[in-house]
Amino acid sequence: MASVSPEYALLLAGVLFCLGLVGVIVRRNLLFILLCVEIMLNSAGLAFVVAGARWGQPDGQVMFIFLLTMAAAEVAVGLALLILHFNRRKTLNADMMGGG
Amino acid sequence: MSATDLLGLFPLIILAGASILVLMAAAFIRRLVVSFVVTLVGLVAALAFVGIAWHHLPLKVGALLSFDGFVLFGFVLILAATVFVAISSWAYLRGRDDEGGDYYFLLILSSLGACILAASAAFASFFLGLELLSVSLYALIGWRRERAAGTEAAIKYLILAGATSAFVLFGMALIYEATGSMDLFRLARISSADGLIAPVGLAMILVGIGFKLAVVPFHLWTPDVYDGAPAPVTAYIATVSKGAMVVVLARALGPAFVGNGGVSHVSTAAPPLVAAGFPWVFALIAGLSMFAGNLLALREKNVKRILAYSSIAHLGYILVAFLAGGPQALRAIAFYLVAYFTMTLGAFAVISALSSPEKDADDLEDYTGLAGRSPWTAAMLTTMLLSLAGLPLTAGFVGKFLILSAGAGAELWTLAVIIAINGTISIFYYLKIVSVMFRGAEAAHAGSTGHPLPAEPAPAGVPMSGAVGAPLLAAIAIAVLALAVVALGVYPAPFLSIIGSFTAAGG
Amino acid sequence: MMLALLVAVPLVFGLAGWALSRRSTDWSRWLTLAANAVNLVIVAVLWAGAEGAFTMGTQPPSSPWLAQVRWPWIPGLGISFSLGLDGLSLALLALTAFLGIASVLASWKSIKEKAGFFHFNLALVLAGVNGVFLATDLFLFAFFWELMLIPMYFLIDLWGHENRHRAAVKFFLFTQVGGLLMLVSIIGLAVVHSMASGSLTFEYNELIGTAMSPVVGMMLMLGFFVAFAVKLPAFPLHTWLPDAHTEAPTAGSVILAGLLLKTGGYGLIRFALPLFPAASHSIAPVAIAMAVAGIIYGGLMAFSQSDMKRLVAYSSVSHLGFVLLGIYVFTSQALSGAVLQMVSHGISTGALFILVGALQDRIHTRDMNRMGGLWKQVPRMGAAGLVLAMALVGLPGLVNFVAEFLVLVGTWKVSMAATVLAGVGLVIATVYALRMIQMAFHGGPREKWDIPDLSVMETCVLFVMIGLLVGLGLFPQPLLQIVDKVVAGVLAVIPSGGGA
Amino acid sequence: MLSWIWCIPALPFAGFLVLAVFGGRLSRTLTAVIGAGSVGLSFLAAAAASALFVSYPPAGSSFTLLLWQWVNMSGFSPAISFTLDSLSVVMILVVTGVGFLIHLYSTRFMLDEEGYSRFFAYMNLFVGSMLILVMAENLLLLYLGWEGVGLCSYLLIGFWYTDPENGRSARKAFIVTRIGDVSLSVALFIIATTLGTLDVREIAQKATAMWPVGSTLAVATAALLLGGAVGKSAQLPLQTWLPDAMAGPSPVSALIHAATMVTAGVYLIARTHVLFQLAPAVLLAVAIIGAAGILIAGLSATTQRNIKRILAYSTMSQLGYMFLALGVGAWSGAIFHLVTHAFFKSLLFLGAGVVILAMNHEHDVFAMGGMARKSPFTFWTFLIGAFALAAIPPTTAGLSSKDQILSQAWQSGSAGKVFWALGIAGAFVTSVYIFRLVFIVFGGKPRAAAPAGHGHGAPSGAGVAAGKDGMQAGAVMGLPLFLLAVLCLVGGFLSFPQFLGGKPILVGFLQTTLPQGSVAVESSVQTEWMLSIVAEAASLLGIPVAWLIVRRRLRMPATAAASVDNAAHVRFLQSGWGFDWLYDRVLVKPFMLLAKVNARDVVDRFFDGVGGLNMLLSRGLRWTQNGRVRWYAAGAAAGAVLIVAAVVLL
Repeated sequence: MASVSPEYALLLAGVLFCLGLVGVIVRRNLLFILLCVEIMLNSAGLAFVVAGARWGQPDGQVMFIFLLTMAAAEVAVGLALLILHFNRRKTLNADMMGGG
Repeated sequence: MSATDLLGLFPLIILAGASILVLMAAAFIRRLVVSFVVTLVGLVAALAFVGIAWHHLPLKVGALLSFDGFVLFGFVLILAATVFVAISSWAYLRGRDDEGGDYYFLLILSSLGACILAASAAFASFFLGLELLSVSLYALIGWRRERAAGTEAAIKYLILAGATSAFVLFGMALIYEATGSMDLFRLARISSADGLIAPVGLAMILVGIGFKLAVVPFHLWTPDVYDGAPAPVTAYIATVSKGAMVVVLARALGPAFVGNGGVSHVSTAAPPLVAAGFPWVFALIAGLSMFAGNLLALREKNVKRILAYSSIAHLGYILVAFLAGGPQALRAIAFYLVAYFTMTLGAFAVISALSSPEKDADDLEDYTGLAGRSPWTAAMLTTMLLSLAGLPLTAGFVGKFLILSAGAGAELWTLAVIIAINGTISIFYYLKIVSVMFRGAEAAHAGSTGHPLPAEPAPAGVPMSGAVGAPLLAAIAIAVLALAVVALGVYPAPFLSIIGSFTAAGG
Repeated sequence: MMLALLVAVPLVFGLAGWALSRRSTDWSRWLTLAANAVNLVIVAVLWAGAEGAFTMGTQPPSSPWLAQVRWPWIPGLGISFSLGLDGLSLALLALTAFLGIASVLASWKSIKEKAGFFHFNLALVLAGVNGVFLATDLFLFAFFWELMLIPMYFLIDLWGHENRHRAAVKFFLFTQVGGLLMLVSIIGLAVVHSMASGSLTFEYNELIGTAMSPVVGMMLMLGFFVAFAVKLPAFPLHTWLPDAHTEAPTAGSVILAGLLLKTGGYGLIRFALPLFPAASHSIAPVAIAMAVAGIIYGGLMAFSQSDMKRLVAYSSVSHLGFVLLGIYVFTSQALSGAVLQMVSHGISTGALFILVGALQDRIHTRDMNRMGGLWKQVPRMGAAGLVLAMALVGLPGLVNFVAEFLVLVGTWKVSMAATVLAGVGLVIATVYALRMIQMAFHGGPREKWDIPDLSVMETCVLFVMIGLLVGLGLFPQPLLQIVDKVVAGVLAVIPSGGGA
Repeated sequence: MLSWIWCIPALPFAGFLVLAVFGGRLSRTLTAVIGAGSVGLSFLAAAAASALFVSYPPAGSSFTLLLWQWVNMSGFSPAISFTLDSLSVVMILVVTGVGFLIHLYSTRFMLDEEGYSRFFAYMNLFVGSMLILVMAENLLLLYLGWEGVGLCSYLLIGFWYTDPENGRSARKAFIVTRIGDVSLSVALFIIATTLGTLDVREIAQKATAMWPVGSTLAVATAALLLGGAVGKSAQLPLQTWLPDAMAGPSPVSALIHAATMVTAGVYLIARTHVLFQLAPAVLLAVAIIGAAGILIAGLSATTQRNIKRILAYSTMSQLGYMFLALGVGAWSGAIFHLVTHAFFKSLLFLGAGVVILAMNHEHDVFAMGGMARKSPFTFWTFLIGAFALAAIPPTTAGLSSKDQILSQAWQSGSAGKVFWALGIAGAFVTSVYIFRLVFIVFGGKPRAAAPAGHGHGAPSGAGVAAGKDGMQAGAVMGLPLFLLAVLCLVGGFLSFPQFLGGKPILVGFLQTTLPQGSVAVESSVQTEWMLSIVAEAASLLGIPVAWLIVRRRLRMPATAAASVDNAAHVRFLQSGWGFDWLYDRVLVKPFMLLAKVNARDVVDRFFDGVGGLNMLLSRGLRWTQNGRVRWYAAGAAAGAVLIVAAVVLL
């Protein structure tokens, strides 16, 4: 069976990453922004897997595991904060946040 | 990996243990004091083990962690800073016994992360430390649930940290893909030979680093987060998280700039990374950070935000030394870190001493006539500010001098002049705070208005009234920091030699 | 050892006075006064020694220093706490101690709030100034140089007049940018030297004569030049001075005009010229142009002021133009004249500020449009004002004349145009000085003032200062003698400079 | 033997110090005693010194007293040292002698003025400085005295300081002379740098040795010295200050602006005659300036209304004679005229002072009249002064000195004839204006009743007294008038023209210091007779002319008189040929304008701009801190892109 050349996979990861990044920048809803961050992280994870595959090492996958747990933790805290925020502001519009 | 190598791990293990212990203790005795004491013990113990590890350098823990003098120096810095933050937090959190446990738990955890970051030798550990630090910071920043700014600051920090760490990870992946190595120290040897991907990866890693260091153009979050976070946590962000990252940077990429002829003339003989135009990137970042930070602060009325902006500029200064490369530069960086830690911690310690979770004393008006109300406090803050401004008799002066000499050594004349110009600009807003403090001070305290000079801690220094142990301890802490600032400024010779031994040992 | 004392005494006494001022603010006054008195004694002793050295020739011809102190400070960086005394330092140290006393006495009554802190700052400035005049380690010099600023800033910012905050910051920023550029140059010089010799040091005596390429030399020299030109102040960089002088309290103005400005001239003579002879020589035309411009422009500005303190401030710009001129024509007469001018200007302008301050304490304005005809009210003030105005004019018999004449004689050989233009400046000086006397003391009274004349203490202070002006005006030789060796030494290193 | 001459200037200085320090607390009598006494003693000392000097002439006919080294540097070492030679002997005698008489007069004249002690302090300071000036051995010390007298002149012109006008005149005097002083000081620079000395005697030797006649340096130096001289001596083009200087009290005008200070310029040129002889062109310029001054000032004098301004212009024109004399090389003649002029001009001023007091400080001549009857003594003394000024017998003072000048001019080459003619014309004009003054003031009856004294203080006792008779102004004021009148009558015999059987005592004495003069040969007796007759004729002719003018003017109805006064040429002459107008337009106004527009330092605007720029940048950057997380992310992303781009491209 013909394996996909790593370049393409890497390209896919890159595209995913950019999608996530664009999402973070353009989406207004904090929840979606959070999701986009997750997409970026996962694209990185994909890249690791690809790289690991290229060198035939497990490290890539190990990093991916790491990454997943970390992402989970991040999302957990993030959602908690979002709930706090929503309770106070009754909105998740990122641009409604103060500061500056 | 031998048994002795484990010595290096002990500080980390102890920290981890301490964090659990705090949580347990808090579960049974919901007293702030308890969690505080446990934390303090844990930190001190960790420090002690650093001392032990010092005699067995260099140490390695698998491929993940490696300890040399500079790392231990970073440990000491981080742990000491945490101690001071813990102390001022104690005074700050007074009356919030039921939350103390979690707070200190997170504090220790983030220090643990910082230490791992500093000691990391591989992508994995680097990433682990980074996230450990970040995640616990999210919670700490948003600590004051009752304040919208806190939560929002936390959210902003979380999103940006998440995104940037995604950058880091992707960059790592790229480098791994290109070189097949996850060794952190491999970064310094990246060259065009590794193809185009590797440098791009490094660039992406720099994004993450730049975010943590809050340098242009990754600095935008700084004022909001500094403002939203509780004063002690702000101090922590300003010092520990940046310090750890500087240590990593110096370890991982520093070697690339050794013998770097400087931006002035990029020689092909220079390390490949230099040839790849990274010096220009760093130079640009450094210069922009200095200008942006100082200019932004000019019109600012919020003290915490002013310090946020000034921290941007200070990191810019440090980058100049980093760019210079070589032992000279390492010494400069180390000393400036210490100076920066001391004066920043001191400044924030005063701020938190004047603040409470309900209301942080961050408005410039809050400081009007402080010299009259509580002279010693004003004296301390003045000392810190003058040191941040880099005036003589303080650590800041010597620090700036060292950085300039490092820069001059590498013939980074342009950056040196930029430092000089920015030093002048910064004077403006530091003096603004000082002037406000001394304005309208009642003549009652005439004789004893504060001034940057060795001022032994006195009960007069107790900023707030009422509380017992915590404020006193905080006051002592402040005084110690002030003393340190002055001592470093007046007679830095012995300390410089200490740093020398640190940076030299097992490097 | 004695040299270190010159710095330490004001520091210690000032601290003590500040600490004791909780009991009674008089403590701080007396102690600051005592500190300066002690310094004056020390200087006198050193001076006597110097005279001896000159007459007996006991001073080793090899070393230009009359006395030296050198203690290790930051050996890792080749920095040592090293002080050196020569004729130039001696003259200026004497001036410092003297003006210190004068300024304390002048503000004896006028400073009421935070007197302890005030005198502490005063003492600290003086310590810094002494340090600047003594330091022979460039790092130490920069250290003291910056150290002077902080207390001066407080003096202006806390005890100044209406716009004190702005003036204080302006003063600080101007001096700071110069100071930092100088710091960069100092480091650069040390680096260049260490590249050549392999040893990193900031010791003046070792750095002197460091060989460097013209470009590098010019760059480094400019760093120093800017710092000193700002402090002096030279023409385009002078604008901080009127504000600072005007807003500062009397003592502050005295110290500023009398001493801080002198550190600029001192720096040029001590560092800029000997360390970078070639570069200094090539920049001389610019400096001379700046000097002449300053002389005329300052005079013109002084004429157009109605604020008495501002007038005096701008007159300083004009008169320090002579210092700059005297330094950069590289002739022995001119250089000696420049040094003499520093001293004479210190005394005369200091006295003027004391007088104006006394006037302001009484009528609470510096606006000359509201004065007039005060002579009838306060003849002693009027007389003092008249003499000091004549000092501004450069009337023979006062030391200012000797100084300016020497500078101009020295300049004539180098640039006739500069000499003539400076002469025009003297005419302008007459114009504004007489205008000041006319508006303040002569003419009809514009408002009804009922004010006391100079108090006994003020009279004594001014009398002594004027006496000094006259005395030095008729017997300038001792002063010229003491700086003679320095002048010769400096000119010796200037390429084709010794046109004496 | 003469080593004590330092006390000649020291005495007045001592008087000044005492008066300056204790002035307020001393009684008027004591003040007067100190003020006049110090000068009197100084006069005695001077007299004694002169006597000694004449009877035992020191070697080289000059004596030098070195007090101490002022500045001692390589190539520049002026000393504080006095010198006594015939020139300075004559000068100190004039300064102290006339000075003492005027002090004496002032003790009464100023009796009712405020600041009595201040007045005498200034006067003593002046005499001291003037003595320094004339005794100085080197030019730097001379310069000290030079500036000192300038200061005193300023202080005394503005003595009545409450009137801003006086302040204006005083400042004008100081500043205008100061311009000359700068020129003088530049001359000093040249001498000091090229000849390496400021000692007059050494200058003479070295200059003759180093500078060929007419060499650039010599000419430049002489010209610059001349610049100083014209400033002090109120000659063209720096003469404008003298008429205004009359704002001072009359004794001041008499002492400073007639007898002594204004002659300092003449003295300076005589002192440095060697340099001028090396620069014939400049010497010619001196003569021309003098000749022009004679007529310009004289004509202005004929139209003035203010009695003191008339005398002021007269002084300028007489100084013109001295310059003419110097120009044609009649060195000693110039000094001789200086002496006699000191006699009669101070006499005239003091007399005018009495008149002014009598008129309660009225200065307008047309408001006066009939003074001859009111105070004969004043009239007679004043008349003698007038005769002396117009060089008409029986007075000898003006006669012999002016006669010498004119004859010297006649003999000095081709241009000499022209100068002589101008001098004659000047003589005519002189007698016209002075007798115009005499006729108006003393002739006829009192026109305006003396108006209530404006100016200073109540109508003064002295004034009232003088009103009845000058003599009753008390011996104190009368004696000086009398003595000066006597001097005017006999002063000429100091060196009476030889063809009249006189002896050139003074001139001969002076020639031990000053050169013989351009032409050594005394021309034939006939020529001498002819010349002096012509001169006398011119002077005498002036009297009737003046009489006619006055009669016509006084007969006129007021309107016509006014129209005459407003006639263009009259106003032109009254304004002193419009020099003030010119300088005001060319120098003063522009300066004022410049000062006005730039009152707020333009340079500072630049630095404000720098500050503003920073603030602007700050504002701009703060706009990026808008608190929007998406924006922040975008910023970071952009940064990332940039870095990657940099890495990829570089």
